Amino acid sequence: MNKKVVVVVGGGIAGIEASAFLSYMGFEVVLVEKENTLGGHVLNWEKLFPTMRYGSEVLDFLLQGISPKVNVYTCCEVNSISKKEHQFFVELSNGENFISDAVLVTTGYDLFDARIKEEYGYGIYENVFTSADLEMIFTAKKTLLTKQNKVPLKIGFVHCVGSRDEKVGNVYCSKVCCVTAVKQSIEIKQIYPDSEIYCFYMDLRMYGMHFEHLYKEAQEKYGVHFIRGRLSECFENVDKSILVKVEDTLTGRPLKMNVDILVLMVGFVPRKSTKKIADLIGLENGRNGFFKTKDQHTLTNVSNIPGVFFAGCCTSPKTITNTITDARAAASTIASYLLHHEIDKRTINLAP
Amino acid sequence: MLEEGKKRIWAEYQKAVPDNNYYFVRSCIRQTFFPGSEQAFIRIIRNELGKDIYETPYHTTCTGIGYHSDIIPFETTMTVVARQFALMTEAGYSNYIPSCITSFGLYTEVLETWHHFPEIEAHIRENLWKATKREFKIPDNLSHPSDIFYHFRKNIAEKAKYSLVDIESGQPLNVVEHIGCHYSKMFPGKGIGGAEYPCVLIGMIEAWGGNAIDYPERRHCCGFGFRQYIVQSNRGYSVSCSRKKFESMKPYQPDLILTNCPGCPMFLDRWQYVISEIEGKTYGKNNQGIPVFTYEELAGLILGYDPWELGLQLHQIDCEPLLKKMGIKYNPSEKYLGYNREYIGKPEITKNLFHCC
Amino acid sequence: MTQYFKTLQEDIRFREGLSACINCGTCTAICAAAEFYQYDPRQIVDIVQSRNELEIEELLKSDTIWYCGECMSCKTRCPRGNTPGLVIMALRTLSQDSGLFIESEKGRQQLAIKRTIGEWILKTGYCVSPELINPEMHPEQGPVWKWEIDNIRTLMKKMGANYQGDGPGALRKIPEEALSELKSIFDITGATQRFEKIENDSSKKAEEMGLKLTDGLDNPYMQYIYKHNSQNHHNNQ
Amino acid sequence: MSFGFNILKDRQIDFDTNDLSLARFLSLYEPSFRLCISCGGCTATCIANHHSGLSLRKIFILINRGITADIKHELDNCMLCGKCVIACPRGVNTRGLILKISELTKNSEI
Repeated sequence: MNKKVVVVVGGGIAGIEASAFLSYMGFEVVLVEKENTLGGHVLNWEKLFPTMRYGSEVLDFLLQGISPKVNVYTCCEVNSISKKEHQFFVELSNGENFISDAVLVTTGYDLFDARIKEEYGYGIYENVFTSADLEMIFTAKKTLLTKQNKVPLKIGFVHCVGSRDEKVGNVYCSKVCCVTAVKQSIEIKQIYPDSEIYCFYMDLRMYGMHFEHLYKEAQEKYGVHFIRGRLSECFENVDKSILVKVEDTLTGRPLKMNVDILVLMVGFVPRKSTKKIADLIGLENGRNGFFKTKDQHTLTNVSNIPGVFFAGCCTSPKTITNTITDARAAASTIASYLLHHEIDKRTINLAP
Repeated sequence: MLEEGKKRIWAEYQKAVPDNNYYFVRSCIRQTFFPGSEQAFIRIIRNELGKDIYETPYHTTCTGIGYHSDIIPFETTMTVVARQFALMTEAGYSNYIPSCITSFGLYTEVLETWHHFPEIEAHIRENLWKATKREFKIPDNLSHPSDIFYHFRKNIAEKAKYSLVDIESGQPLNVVEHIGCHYSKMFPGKGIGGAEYPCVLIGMIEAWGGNAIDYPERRHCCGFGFRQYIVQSNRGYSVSCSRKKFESMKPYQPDLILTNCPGCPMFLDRWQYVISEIEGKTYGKNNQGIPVFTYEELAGLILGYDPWELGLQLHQIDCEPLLKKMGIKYNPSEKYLGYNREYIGKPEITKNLFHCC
Repeated sequence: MTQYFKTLQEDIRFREGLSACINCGTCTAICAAAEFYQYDPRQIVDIVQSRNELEIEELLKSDTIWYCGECMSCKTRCPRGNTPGLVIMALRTLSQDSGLFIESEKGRQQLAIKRTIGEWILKTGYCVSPELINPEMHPEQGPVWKWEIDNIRTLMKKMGANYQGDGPGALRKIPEEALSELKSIFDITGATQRFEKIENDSSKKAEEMGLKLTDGLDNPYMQYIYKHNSQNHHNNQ
Repeated sequence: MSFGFNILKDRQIDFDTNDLSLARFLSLYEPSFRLCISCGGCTATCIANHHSGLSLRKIFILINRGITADIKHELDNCMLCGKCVIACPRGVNTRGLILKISELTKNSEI
């Protein structure tokens, strides 16, 4: 009997980890990544919450699972997929064709384009940064300075940029931004102990293990300030500092403040190519534009098309920890599907 | 500030502005305080741009000020708006051009309401029929006169005799713009440039040679606030809002404030006087104050119209220092002459503001 | 049992202005009224969405709902697509319809607005016109305005206006037919009724306060509501 | 001349000019002061709150915003029973802070 083949679309951490497990389970794996290197967004994150471990360490660990048994195609995209009976005919942009028995979609997410929140002036006011910009500065081992090369003494963090916001069409929570703001605040305090940092938030969602601990440390050890109010608008002053306007909802009064740097905590949005891939094979998108899983509680790696599976952030925003777990779950779900395990036949009344 | 970022947004918010055949509707506040501006608008549209513009004596207020000071029910306002549309329909026009920003915002609100709730439109049609036996068509286009000047800003520039430049230094003038709140804050897609970075006035400033400057309280309301100005004891709110704007624009040393709202130019002008009386504080160089113009006054000036026919003598802040800076030729002695060139006396001199003559 | 919330929900502006508020304060942060008055649109919306009839009644009787300037800056920003300004407009309508507006200093001012703007609309066809902006009631208009009013005819002619004339143009006399159409619209759409309600409730209040209220603007009650400021509105703490 | 109205003072909390000295002092003197998350547990349990409206949550916030004029007057209502210490989920030494704030406001008439 021929070895069963799985095509994995997307070489971020979900694609890497799922490919690794699937290959060690004995399947032939084709991993397709459109960039020239595997790793996805994690390549751009220097230190990770809540441990402050380097992102590269996690990636190194995951890549140890990619043995020669995984056929990796970088700089490559899926041109077409068609299904005949139980098999998928997959054509890649490099001209190669595969017949696969299952497809795993791990296309991940895009960061929210902060320019859409016009009133925050990203791309207009020079000292408005995004959380991703900050991370790039850290990863490149550059010094964080204002665009006028001044040491920033007052820094503001704006939570929920592109998340929980009907104005931009994203009503969901991106999950990782709250704790990322806390992490980045601490990192700045470590570089500039005399700086003052203010986080503007609606709710602080410290749901993960140790997140609350990190939050408490930011307050107690580093003196980071938290102001409950969503940023309404900001503006560039004549000296290029940024004037922010927010309601301090706990005193019930409007509040203004000039900061040297304003950091926008950008959320997750469905990757641009999500729609394209959905159209290729007829996958369903959910209300928020991420791929729709068959069931919200149980069939979280299963799509509306038998043989097509999901892992990672292509179905919803997730932390790195959750993404890795999800990838492993997808691998075992695919294995039971391909090997016709009894467990694959379980049913549930699908949630509306 | 990174201009490319703004240009990207401007490109996103460009609305359709008709090229001709305008049905013009007066503004309560503008015709009272700036009759020369409405006159200049019609003159420029007809004589400089050669377009057709029509107005009927039968139109009235849209009731906007009454509606926004809460004495007029929404249903009444919608029916009055329907009557205005009926007059347009009867005149055979479909491009509705309300001179007032409060009206522009209100018409937009009413049209949006009808669009989303057709049963309300049907009810208002019944009301109108009952009250006036009139019927109406929804306008094909609703544009504000400032949209039209933005649309033709380059044509106006081609005919201009002056530009927004300091003739001594050759440097462009620093112009601050103030957009009426109801222009695009309620419906960002209805205003040129959107709600956060409207470019309807910036486009004119730049096309006419000036340097548009952006300052932190640009988006702040002038403080009209309807009932907050209408009732005397509330006017502290109104003056304080304007004051906030003046303080914020001060570091940029503006030569001029350009507005597209009916009330704003009057308030930004008068509150400078009030602040100078109450606090002894003045803005602009040498206690001159910062002149506040409507876009028609500015267009008229660069086209070489007589400043006293435009009505610049009706401003509390003297315009002469700016006219001199721009090298505009004018006759100072005609400022205080009436229609038949009779001398009509001068306004009383104020305590702290500079007066030119 | 009062039915304030239910009545508010009948107002299209209320339904459009409020789905569920998350109390983020985006509105208050840029609210001009919140900068100068003891006023927080977020809290008002929160009270209203609590559906607490007693608290809503307190609002309807309070100065609070009259602080908003209806600039609508709040509409641009709300992450839930709400418009606190529209909620305020619905509350003000209800405060007048229920007669509770006379219970507050700022609410009582509605009579002053009705007797100026409201009556001017029916008399002239416009909300304002020069002869109605009396320099004595409007000292802030400055000496230039007094000069303009003193020379109104010749100045208006110079500006190209058709002051009180027939035919089109700025400040023209609006034809009687147009004014009578306006009046019949007011009669059938509720404006006349609201005007009467404001007048009647104000008369009662004037009597209760021992201030004489007669026609026009020059009477003690009118002058009081137009000029009186208890200075209790701006507490900075 | 009188216009019948006044220019109003801005109610905005201005973080560029407000006096944060008390907040800074307390953060050093009693670092648990920084840990308050404004949950209101203290206020909900406070006996004095029932008769005087005293709100420790609000007082802490006001100190952090540099608005300290009325604090002494409000804290006079506290009976130092210490229930708030037990209620606090973040381990803030509320009673100790009240004593210190009272002492400081008494001495310097903040």
